[in-house]
Amino acid sequence: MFWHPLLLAIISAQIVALLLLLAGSLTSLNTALHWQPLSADSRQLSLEARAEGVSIQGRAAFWLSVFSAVLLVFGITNIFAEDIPGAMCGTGVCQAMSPRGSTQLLLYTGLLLLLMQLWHEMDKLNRMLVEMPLTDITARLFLVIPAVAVLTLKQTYASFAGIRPHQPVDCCAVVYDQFTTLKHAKSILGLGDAFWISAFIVLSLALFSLSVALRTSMVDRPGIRGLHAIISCLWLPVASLTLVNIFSAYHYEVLHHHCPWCLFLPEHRLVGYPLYGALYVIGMEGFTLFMLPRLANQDITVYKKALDRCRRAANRITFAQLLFLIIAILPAIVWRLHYGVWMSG
Amino acid sequence: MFNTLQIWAFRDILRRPFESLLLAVTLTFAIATVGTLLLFPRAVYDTLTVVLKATPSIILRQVDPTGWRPLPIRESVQAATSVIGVVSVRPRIWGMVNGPDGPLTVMGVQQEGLPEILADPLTRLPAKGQAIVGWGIASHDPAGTLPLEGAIRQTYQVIHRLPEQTSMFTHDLVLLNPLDAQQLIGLPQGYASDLAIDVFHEDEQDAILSDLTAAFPWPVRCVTRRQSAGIYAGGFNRGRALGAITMIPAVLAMCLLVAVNTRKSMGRQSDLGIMKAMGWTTGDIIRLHLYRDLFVCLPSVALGSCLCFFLVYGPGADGLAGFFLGWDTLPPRLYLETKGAVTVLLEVAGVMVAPVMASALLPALKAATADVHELIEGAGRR
Amino acid sequence: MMQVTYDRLDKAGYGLWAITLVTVLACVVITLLSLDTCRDARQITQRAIQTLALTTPTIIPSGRALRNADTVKPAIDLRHSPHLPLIHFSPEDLVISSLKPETGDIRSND
Amino acid sequence: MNSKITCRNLSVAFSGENSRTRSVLDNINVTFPAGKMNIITGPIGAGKSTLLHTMAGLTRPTSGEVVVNDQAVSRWSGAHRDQWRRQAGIIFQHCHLLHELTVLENIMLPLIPLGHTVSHCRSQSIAALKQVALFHHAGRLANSLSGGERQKTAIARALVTQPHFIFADEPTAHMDAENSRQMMELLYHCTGRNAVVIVATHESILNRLPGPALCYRLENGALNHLTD
Repeated sequence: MFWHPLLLAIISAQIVALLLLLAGSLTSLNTALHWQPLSADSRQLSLEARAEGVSIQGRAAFWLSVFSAVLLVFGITNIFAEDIPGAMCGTGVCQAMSPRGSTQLLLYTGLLLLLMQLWHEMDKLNRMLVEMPLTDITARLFLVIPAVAVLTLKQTYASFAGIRPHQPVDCCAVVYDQFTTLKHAKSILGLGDAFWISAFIVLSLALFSLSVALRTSMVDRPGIRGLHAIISCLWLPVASLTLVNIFSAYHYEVLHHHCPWCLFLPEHRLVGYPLYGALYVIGMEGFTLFMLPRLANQDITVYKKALDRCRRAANRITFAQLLFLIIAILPAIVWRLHYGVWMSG
Repeated sequence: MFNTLQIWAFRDILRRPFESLLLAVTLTFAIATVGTLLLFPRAVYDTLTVVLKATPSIILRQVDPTGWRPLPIRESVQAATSVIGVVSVRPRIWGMVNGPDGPLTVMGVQQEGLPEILADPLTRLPAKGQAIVGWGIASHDPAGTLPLEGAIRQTYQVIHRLPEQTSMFTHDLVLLNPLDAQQLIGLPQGYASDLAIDVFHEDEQDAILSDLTAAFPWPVRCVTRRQSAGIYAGGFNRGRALGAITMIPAVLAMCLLVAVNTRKSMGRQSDLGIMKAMGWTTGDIIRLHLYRDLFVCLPSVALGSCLCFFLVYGPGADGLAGFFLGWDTLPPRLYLETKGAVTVLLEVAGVMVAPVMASALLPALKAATADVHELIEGAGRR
Repeated sequence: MMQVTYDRLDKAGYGLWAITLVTVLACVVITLLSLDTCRDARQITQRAIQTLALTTPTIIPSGRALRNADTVKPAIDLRHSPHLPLIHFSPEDLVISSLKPETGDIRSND
Repeated sequence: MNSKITCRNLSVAFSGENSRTRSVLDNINVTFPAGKMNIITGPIGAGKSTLLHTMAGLTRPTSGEVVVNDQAVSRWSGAHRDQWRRQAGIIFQHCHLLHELTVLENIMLPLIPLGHTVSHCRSQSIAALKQVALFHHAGRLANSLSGGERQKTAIARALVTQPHFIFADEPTAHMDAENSRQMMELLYHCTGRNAVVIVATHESILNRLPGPALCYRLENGALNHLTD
């Protein structure tokens, strides 16, 4: 078992969040089953009162989950590596956890945040209006979350329990063993750097244009929202792959060091935080932008508020994308200006 | 600078000043204690991490089924230097012997020159029968002699002490002439305890191990600098985690006290009911209590952190190290590393401040979301 | 002429300034302590380590298993210290013992 | 705009001992207009305070709605209901002052969260205190006041924000005849600025009202309109 005070803080935050979610689940179940907004009978009024309590509990659980996720990333990237012989960054920590355990942990944490973010946005929208017209939908969504929270907590424990602190790891080997030949190192999924750079540029331009269009458009454009969702889904993996496989070389000043976690180290000016933070914002806001109007289309007032929120989401996506592009590409441009060639020739 | 709600929050504290003062004092000392317990090992660890960077890249030892074996110096140096990437190989003669008051680490000094920084106190290397000792080794004999017992029993003349600032590594060290050291430890002539190897590139430490192992005709075991650092870090952080776990009941008890206190003090809950009836929103009430708690917690956190910094990095460090590690003669020189200090602040925030703030806010939140009539009814019954 | 006040909000305002001052002073002390990071001691220690090829810090007394943590496996070596008594190792020894050899309480089994 | 407050099928029941529920208000339908004094009378324990509290948003009805200007405020979610209460001034039967605060601070209480400066809150509260002729006690702690003085303080506190809706529960119970008359005149003055004023009181005061009023009687959970 791996012991660290920060891990205690992560697990305790997750447990408190889960307890809050479980406490709210019963009311959410009742709300999902018996919600009748047109009635003013005692059961409905009692449900309305209790639904407000669930909203507060859910918000507390949301912020606790965000806090624990931030601590988890901070721990994996900057703290836990020092307790594991041979680990220099998050790759070593993930290697110590077993690749499957670490992937599942990150997936569950991401999924939990995604669902909670959507619930949080729906709840905010719901509370803006005096009648709380989205209460039954938010209650149904809320019922899904505790299951994912349980899985996340279980996986957090399982992943860290699997670490043998005295067993050395070799994180550089993990990074360099990904490819057997130089040709292999120069390609991603069998396709060359040129293809991925072109795809990144095209998708970035498309995402940027669509975000600006959604930001400035005064009318509802469901088609553009759908297209935006598709482009976001394509842009995120392409951006991650090009960042790790191509642009990171200019941050590390070493070719073919395809490590995502080293970007979070102080030696590389902690650029991983703004870079992956921007990816997180784009993912979350893109999901909100796509889902929110679909879930809030019952009532015209709430739909209008949802569209306002979508415009703000498009705005945030634009800024996050610009931040990502500046931080990811600037060192490459500086390198090119300084040395007159690209690193890969 | 302060808005009306903030001023009102402080006025609210003045309604029951002694309870707030008591909470502030308790919190200050609790944060100082918890912070010190977490920060001190962290500071020791950070200090070690920094100085360990100066240690040899690899330590190579000969092993057989019973454990370590002495290495023949000439053959092993030859074998190690034949590996590409090895920059320097230094055989070390060291071991543990009995001193007058307990075990000591004896080391044979072999190098020709000493760096300037050490040369000042050490005008010469120990000749036969002489010793240079670390700061923690007291010589009982007024003539400055040190009796040691290993393979032989011998008394040495103490000619110098190692600089006090280096105590972190040299506290219990006795430097002897290599021949004296070999005799005392029981190493045969021409044999060393192990090899200290430096490699060209830091990242090659791990990669070079297989080459090194293959270069020797007998089984060897290598420990890299990174592994050593990991061993210490693991120990310290496990210790800190255990410390944090043992603190949990204390923190919980404190949270309970704070919650009960908060409930009692503002939570004559009718006050909240009256405020809501007078047009205060739930947000206003939460903000009021957040300010109230901040005005008590913020100076407490600052003072508590200041106290724990004073104890760990400041003039209080001597006493603390004496208390924890019995470093009576060793004023430890602990270094502040930003990452370590930030981690401890986060841990203290996670373990102490957040639960205390939560326990103070939860009754307020509960009351703020409750039915106003029920809160005021409570006042009626009072 | 002293102004008559019917509330204690002015007093509360002064109180707020007082706690701000205390907090700022504490932060200043923390900053000052942080600036003094004993860099000279760090350098001289590093030189000593390099010169003498030292590997293990003395935070745990001689003769303890963890004093040379990297030599613990595969077995605690007694060949480097063949004439030492066998150490009875216990966690409380670690906690209460002194680095100072003359006060170090080392219990032996023989 | 002419404000009004309407109770629509309003019922309130409290859970009593042995898990039995006690019905206090039963299916009440009534509209209280602005610009007029509305007086609710009834025997002790008839539910006058409960009706006022339910309309003021201090308690939720068991069923039915309180509608203000066509909005069912009683069903609004917490944050919105908090905002609704800002439009209401409430005078409690038991005054409910904060005892460790001075009289002036008690009157400042509703002004603090509105974002005004301390000096603005202070001057507005002093003006309200002068209205109820209690300025000479401004610096005293609330717990050192007599019953009548406490009620005057509570009235000043309810009126300091000049609310559109005033709910007064036995506002003159501890006052002598002269002070009662003065305070009722003050409430009548509020109807002049088109506020909805609802006063729950004993029947004995009906003969001594300084002006016209709409009178209701609450008995056995039902509210009946008396003559104007």
